[in-house]
Amino acid sequence: MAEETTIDRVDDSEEFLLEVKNLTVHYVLETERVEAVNDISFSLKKGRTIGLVGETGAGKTTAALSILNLVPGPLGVIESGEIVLSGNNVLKLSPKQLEKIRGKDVSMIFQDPMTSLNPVMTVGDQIAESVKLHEKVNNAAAYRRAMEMLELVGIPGMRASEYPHQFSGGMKQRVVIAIALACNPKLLIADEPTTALDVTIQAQVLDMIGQLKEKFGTAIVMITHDLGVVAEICDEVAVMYAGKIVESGTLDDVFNHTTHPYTEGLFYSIPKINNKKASLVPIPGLMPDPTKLPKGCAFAPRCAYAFEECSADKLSLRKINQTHSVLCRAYDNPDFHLNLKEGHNNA
Amino acid sequence: MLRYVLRRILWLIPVIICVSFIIYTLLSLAPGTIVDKMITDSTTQAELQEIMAKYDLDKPMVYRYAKYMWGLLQGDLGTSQITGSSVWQSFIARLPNTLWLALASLVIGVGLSLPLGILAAKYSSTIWDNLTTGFTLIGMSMPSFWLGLLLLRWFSLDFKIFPAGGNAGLKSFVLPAITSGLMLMAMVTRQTRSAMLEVLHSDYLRTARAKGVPEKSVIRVHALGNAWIPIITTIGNVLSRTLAGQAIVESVFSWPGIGRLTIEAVEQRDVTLACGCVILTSIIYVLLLLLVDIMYAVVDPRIRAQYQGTKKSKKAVMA
Amino acid sequence: MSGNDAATLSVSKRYKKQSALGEIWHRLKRNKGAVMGLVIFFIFVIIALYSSFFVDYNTQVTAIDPSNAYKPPSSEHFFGTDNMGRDLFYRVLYGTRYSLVIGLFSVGFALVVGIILGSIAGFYGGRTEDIIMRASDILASIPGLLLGMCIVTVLGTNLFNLVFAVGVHSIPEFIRVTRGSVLLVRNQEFVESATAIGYGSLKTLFTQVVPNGLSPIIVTYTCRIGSAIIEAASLSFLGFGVPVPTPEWGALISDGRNYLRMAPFLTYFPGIFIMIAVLAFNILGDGLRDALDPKLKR
Amino acid sequence: MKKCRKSALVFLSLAMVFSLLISCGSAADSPSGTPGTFTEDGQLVLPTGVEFVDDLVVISDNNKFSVIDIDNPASNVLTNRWIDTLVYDTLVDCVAGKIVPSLAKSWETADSKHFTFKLRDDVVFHNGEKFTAKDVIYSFQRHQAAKGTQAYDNTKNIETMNAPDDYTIEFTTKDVDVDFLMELSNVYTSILNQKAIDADAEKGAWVGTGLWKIVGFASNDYVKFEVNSSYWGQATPTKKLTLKYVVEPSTRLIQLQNGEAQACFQLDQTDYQYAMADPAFRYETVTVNSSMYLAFNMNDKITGDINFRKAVAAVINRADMIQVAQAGFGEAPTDGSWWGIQTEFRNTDIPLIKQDIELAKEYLAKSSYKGEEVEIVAGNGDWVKHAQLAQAELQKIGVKIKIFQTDANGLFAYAKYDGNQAQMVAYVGPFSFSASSIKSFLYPGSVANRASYNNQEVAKLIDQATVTIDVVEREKLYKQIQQIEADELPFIYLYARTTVFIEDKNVGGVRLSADATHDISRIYMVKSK
Repeated sequence: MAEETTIDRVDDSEEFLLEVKNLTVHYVLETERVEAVNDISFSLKKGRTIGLVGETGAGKTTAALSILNLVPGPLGVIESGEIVLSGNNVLKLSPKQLEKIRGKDVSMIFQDPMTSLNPVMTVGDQIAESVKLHEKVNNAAAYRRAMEMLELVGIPGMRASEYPHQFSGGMKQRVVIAIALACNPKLLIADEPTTALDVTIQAQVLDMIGQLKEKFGTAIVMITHDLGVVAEICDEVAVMYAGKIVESGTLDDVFNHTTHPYTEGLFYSIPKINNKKASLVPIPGLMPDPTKLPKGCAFAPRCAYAFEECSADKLSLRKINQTHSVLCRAYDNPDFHLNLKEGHNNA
Repeated sequence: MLRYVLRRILWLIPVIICVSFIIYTLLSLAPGTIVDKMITDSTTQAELQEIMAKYDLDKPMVYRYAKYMWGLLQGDLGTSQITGSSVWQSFIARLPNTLWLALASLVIGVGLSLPLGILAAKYSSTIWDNLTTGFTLIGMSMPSFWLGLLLLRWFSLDFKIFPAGGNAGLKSFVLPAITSGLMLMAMVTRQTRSAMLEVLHSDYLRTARAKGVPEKSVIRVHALGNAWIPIITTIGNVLSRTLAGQAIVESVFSWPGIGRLTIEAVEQRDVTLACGCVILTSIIYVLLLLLVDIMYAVVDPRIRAQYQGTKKSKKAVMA
Repeated sequence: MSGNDAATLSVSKRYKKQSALGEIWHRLKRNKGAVMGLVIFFIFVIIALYSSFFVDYNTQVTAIDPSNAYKPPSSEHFFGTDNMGRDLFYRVLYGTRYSLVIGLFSVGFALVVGIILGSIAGFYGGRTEDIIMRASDILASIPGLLLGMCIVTVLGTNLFNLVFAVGVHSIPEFIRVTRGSVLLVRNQEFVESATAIGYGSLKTLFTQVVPNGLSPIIVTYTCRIGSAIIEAASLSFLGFGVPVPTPEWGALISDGRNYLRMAPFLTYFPGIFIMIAVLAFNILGDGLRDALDPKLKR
Repeated sequence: MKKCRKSALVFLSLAMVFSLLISCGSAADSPSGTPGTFTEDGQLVLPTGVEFVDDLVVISDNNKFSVIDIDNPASNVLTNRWIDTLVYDTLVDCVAGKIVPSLAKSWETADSKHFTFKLRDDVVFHNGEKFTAKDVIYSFQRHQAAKGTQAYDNTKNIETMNAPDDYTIEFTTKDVDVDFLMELSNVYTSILNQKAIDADAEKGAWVGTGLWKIVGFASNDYVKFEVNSSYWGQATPTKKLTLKYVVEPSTRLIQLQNGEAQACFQLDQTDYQYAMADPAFRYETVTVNSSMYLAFNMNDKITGDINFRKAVAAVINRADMIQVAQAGFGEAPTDGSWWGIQTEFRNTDIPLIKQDIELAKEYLAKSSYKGEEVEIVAGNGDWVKHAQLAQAELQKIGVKIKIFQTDANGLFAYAKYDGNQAQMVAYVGPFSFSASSIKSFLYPGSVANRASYNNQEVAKLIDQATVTIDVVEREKLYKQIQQIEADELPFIYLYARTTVFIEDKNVGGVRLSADATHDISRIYMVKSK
């Protein structure tokens, strides 16, 4: 088990709030191993928002859960890597210490609001529970705090004594957000918060997350497969494919100077407002089977630019500039470029 | 909520009437009457007729039933034809024994099965889980009287730990409570396990953990809180079967309860006592099921909302 | 004995496409418990058949020979002998048929009555539904054992009355289950299409609605058999069961209980057989529940 | 066994009465003699220099006692007799067949029709009321009104009663009754208290003058007694007594061994051998005067045929029945008479039909039986076992038997005198010593006549016997009745059950009697060191 590291509160200097280094997480079943996350690294400063983008099954949720060390039970095993959250390696903390930071330093919003709330507890109690856990306050104060949080997310405070089944989907997601932000955490992990909502509610929720970000300076790890959401709210982007980060950088780097063929494929597969006639070019083939990942670049079989070296097992991250890096052998030869035009995607 | 409970209690009246009709006719049709066993060997036919007249046995069954029902409607359960004491008195005299035993088997049944079920769900598909499943299957299949005899043989005959019968203090509760509680325990453990399995995979537990709630209270508060509904349903069903099975346990352990009183009344053809006992047992039955329904509302807010009608939710919509 | 069971299966065969039945069998095979339950059930059927042809009722089952009473289990008498010197092994074997018959037929009787009343209640609804459901609630509120006792006291102690007494108590449950599944199936399109092409309401009910609602009923049937066997054994334990020489398992235990001290095996063996039989039906019921209604599974 | 002869007895008792008076007066301490035994006149000899246990628990037999009231027909149960002997007293007592004084100090009768009793003046009821002749009259009138009870049977013969003063009572019986004193000694003619009964109908009947007071009663469960400190007769060291009913026979010995009870009237027969082998216990056995019988329906086509009945008689194996039903605790008869083994005037020179398969086949061949199925009605418990054994034996000579098992109520309804649906009945006969009690079985129209036996000559003889004062003449009549009965064989006498009373080895003071009116009022237990 991790050696006992005391939680030291790092002051919020230019230091990174969250550093994920070489994180690898596999699900060990009886007959096979699902390699969900393979050696990903990214870091996030205080108040910044990073978007983890990728198709379903790319390992986004697993990565997010490992930040809270919540990878489910006996199957999920964090093979290697470090997750440093304001100075502490989350993976080495004891359960007691983990319980202290969850909800306080880092908290999480989940995808499906319909099942994320405890049906037999009032909404107010569920928020107050988090407050009582992390702050020495009596029940009344905690309950008042819960009503304040509800007002904050646009729900009348009086409804704190109602039960989840009396709220609509959008309202429920607001409650989940209220729970997550109850103790004003430094880092918020949002696992596809708007996927289950319809478009109008989606915009309200994103808008609210943006305001809260401004108000509390909360750093956000936004997990989504919707590039529109990324463009809307994220400062930095990391594109994941088959458990690896194939391209990461600032919003401008990835959107306007796309380097990785998979990212290009993603952009091709979303309709353009200003170019209605353009036909969509879906990426051929399917996501690789996580239990039998090919050697070298996992995207090679589907990549238009692939050549033999791509399948070689040695594959290292190439830094294009200070903030932009890509995992692709094609750039070994200097004048390689994608046929996607620069700056096509004005943010 | 009160309106619903009242309606269910009012529902008792047709139950009483129908149950009394069924049991009264059944017992009156049974061969042999109460008088046959009472008379001495040297009673003459004339004297026999006179005694029959005393118990209205010479009149048609319909007359006796009408007289009995007339008394019943005035809330008088009549007097036992044998002891002459009122049915209500003899029932109340024996009721505490049965209730205490039922309570003891409930404590054993539910008390032990909750932790067992939770552990089995938490460490599912481990040795513990298989053991529990095996134990519950056997517990469900074991006839209670056979178990009673075995316990009697081993624990009061061979090891002389527990008394062999009668209601003499706390120690004499143990064996009968285990006998009548085992079926309850087996069924409730199975249900707890399956309910908890379902709940453990639910998302709101993950939300709770993400809030930093310690694992212990994640299970106790959040998981169990939601698992209660199916558990209570099973307790309701099996409790009615356990109460019925009391008669058996009381016979094996010479326990002076209602079950035995009813059996003796039926054997002695004491129609008013038997009828009274069955009616009162059915009433306890119906009240028990009502209690289980009320427990639903206590445990599950969604059901509680149905009872409170639309008053509350209307206000919320307007706000 | 298992005629009734086969009848239920054949009913579903006629109305369900072959693949559906094959599919249920396929899923049932995968469930270890269900297979074990079926195997034990067939072993008991074989025992019952064997004992009715090869075990002579007069010489081996009821022949009284007080001289060799209370012999402990030995190679000669596998389960030992009872107070009248009769071989317990043959009596238990012979008793198998009674428990099977009681289990299958009493619940079978309740199944038939329950389906008829339940489907009528579910299908027609309104007044008839209320009456039927209220009546079944009343019947359900009388404790099973007491009702059984009264019935046997009136009709006298023989196998048929015991089957009836145990069966009566399971009727309310079948009514409820049938009504539930009929309500579920009733408003599905294919039922409307049946009435559209001119099926009378009764015809629709029994040709379309009921067969498709069969799975929960079959599950309830199998699970109730176990408790029916126990209830029958309890009744004969209290002296309200089968007449004296019949070696029904409950009666065997009831006789054996007086010899707990010197001949405990007289109580152990019949009890073990009851337990195994009930166990078989319980796990078979579970297996059937998983196989028939995946969404019902734990 | 001694018999109560009328005339010799009367003069003897008169002489004895005066000697007893002196001894009763000083009845405070117990007479000398071997401890635990009873003297001639029913006084218990207590062990000296020992401490006694205060609270004793006794387990009753298989009978349930649902009500305690002599005049309630529902209390015709054996267990109620034991409760009555504890709580009430009778005018006279019968110890070892001899009439001894009890509430009545002395009595005289010249013609067995007019009786005068001198009553004790120092007796008090449990509720503090003084005992006077008025109580005797009230009690007897209440008995005479209680149709269907033994009390009614014992007192219906009394024509007039009057009490010239508080301590004298005179009776005149309708016709000469030789057994009147015997009937008065029976516990059923106990003395109740009018004031108590008027005050509380249910519990009033519990008040008596006996050694024990009822302080608690739960129907079919237990009766709790406390010693009556102001008792007129010999006191007992035991303070509290509980009589309890244990449903499950197999648990009775376990309760004894666990110390939950100190004595038990009837263990499960199979447990006798263990109890006897256990050094902590002592047992007393008495062969009960009752007769386990098989009765034939005389009006039925098959069983009405004497040869069929003789065939059945020749097939019965009494040793097997005693072994299977009573685990060997029973006494087979040595003669062919059908009466209780200890009933007076038993005719012992009637030959017994022993088991002889060939003879049985001969009788069967002569009978009109052609292979039909014959039904035996049997009550639960021992009687069903008799039926099963009879079935097995009769199978050997080709008679097919069907057993209809039912509880007592069902049996009585099924095998009534008129409209007897049963072909054969397996049940038990009366317990009483007096020959007159046999009348209820052989007399046409009597309820207990399960054989629907209708023999006018026997009826005439019975009527004549009950009024013959001369003992020798009466004996001749009763023996003649037995001979006719043996020839026609409506009943077959199987065996007499032997009751085994198990008690802790330190317990004593229990008086067992053949007619099962056991008396545990003097029960005591020495504290073991």
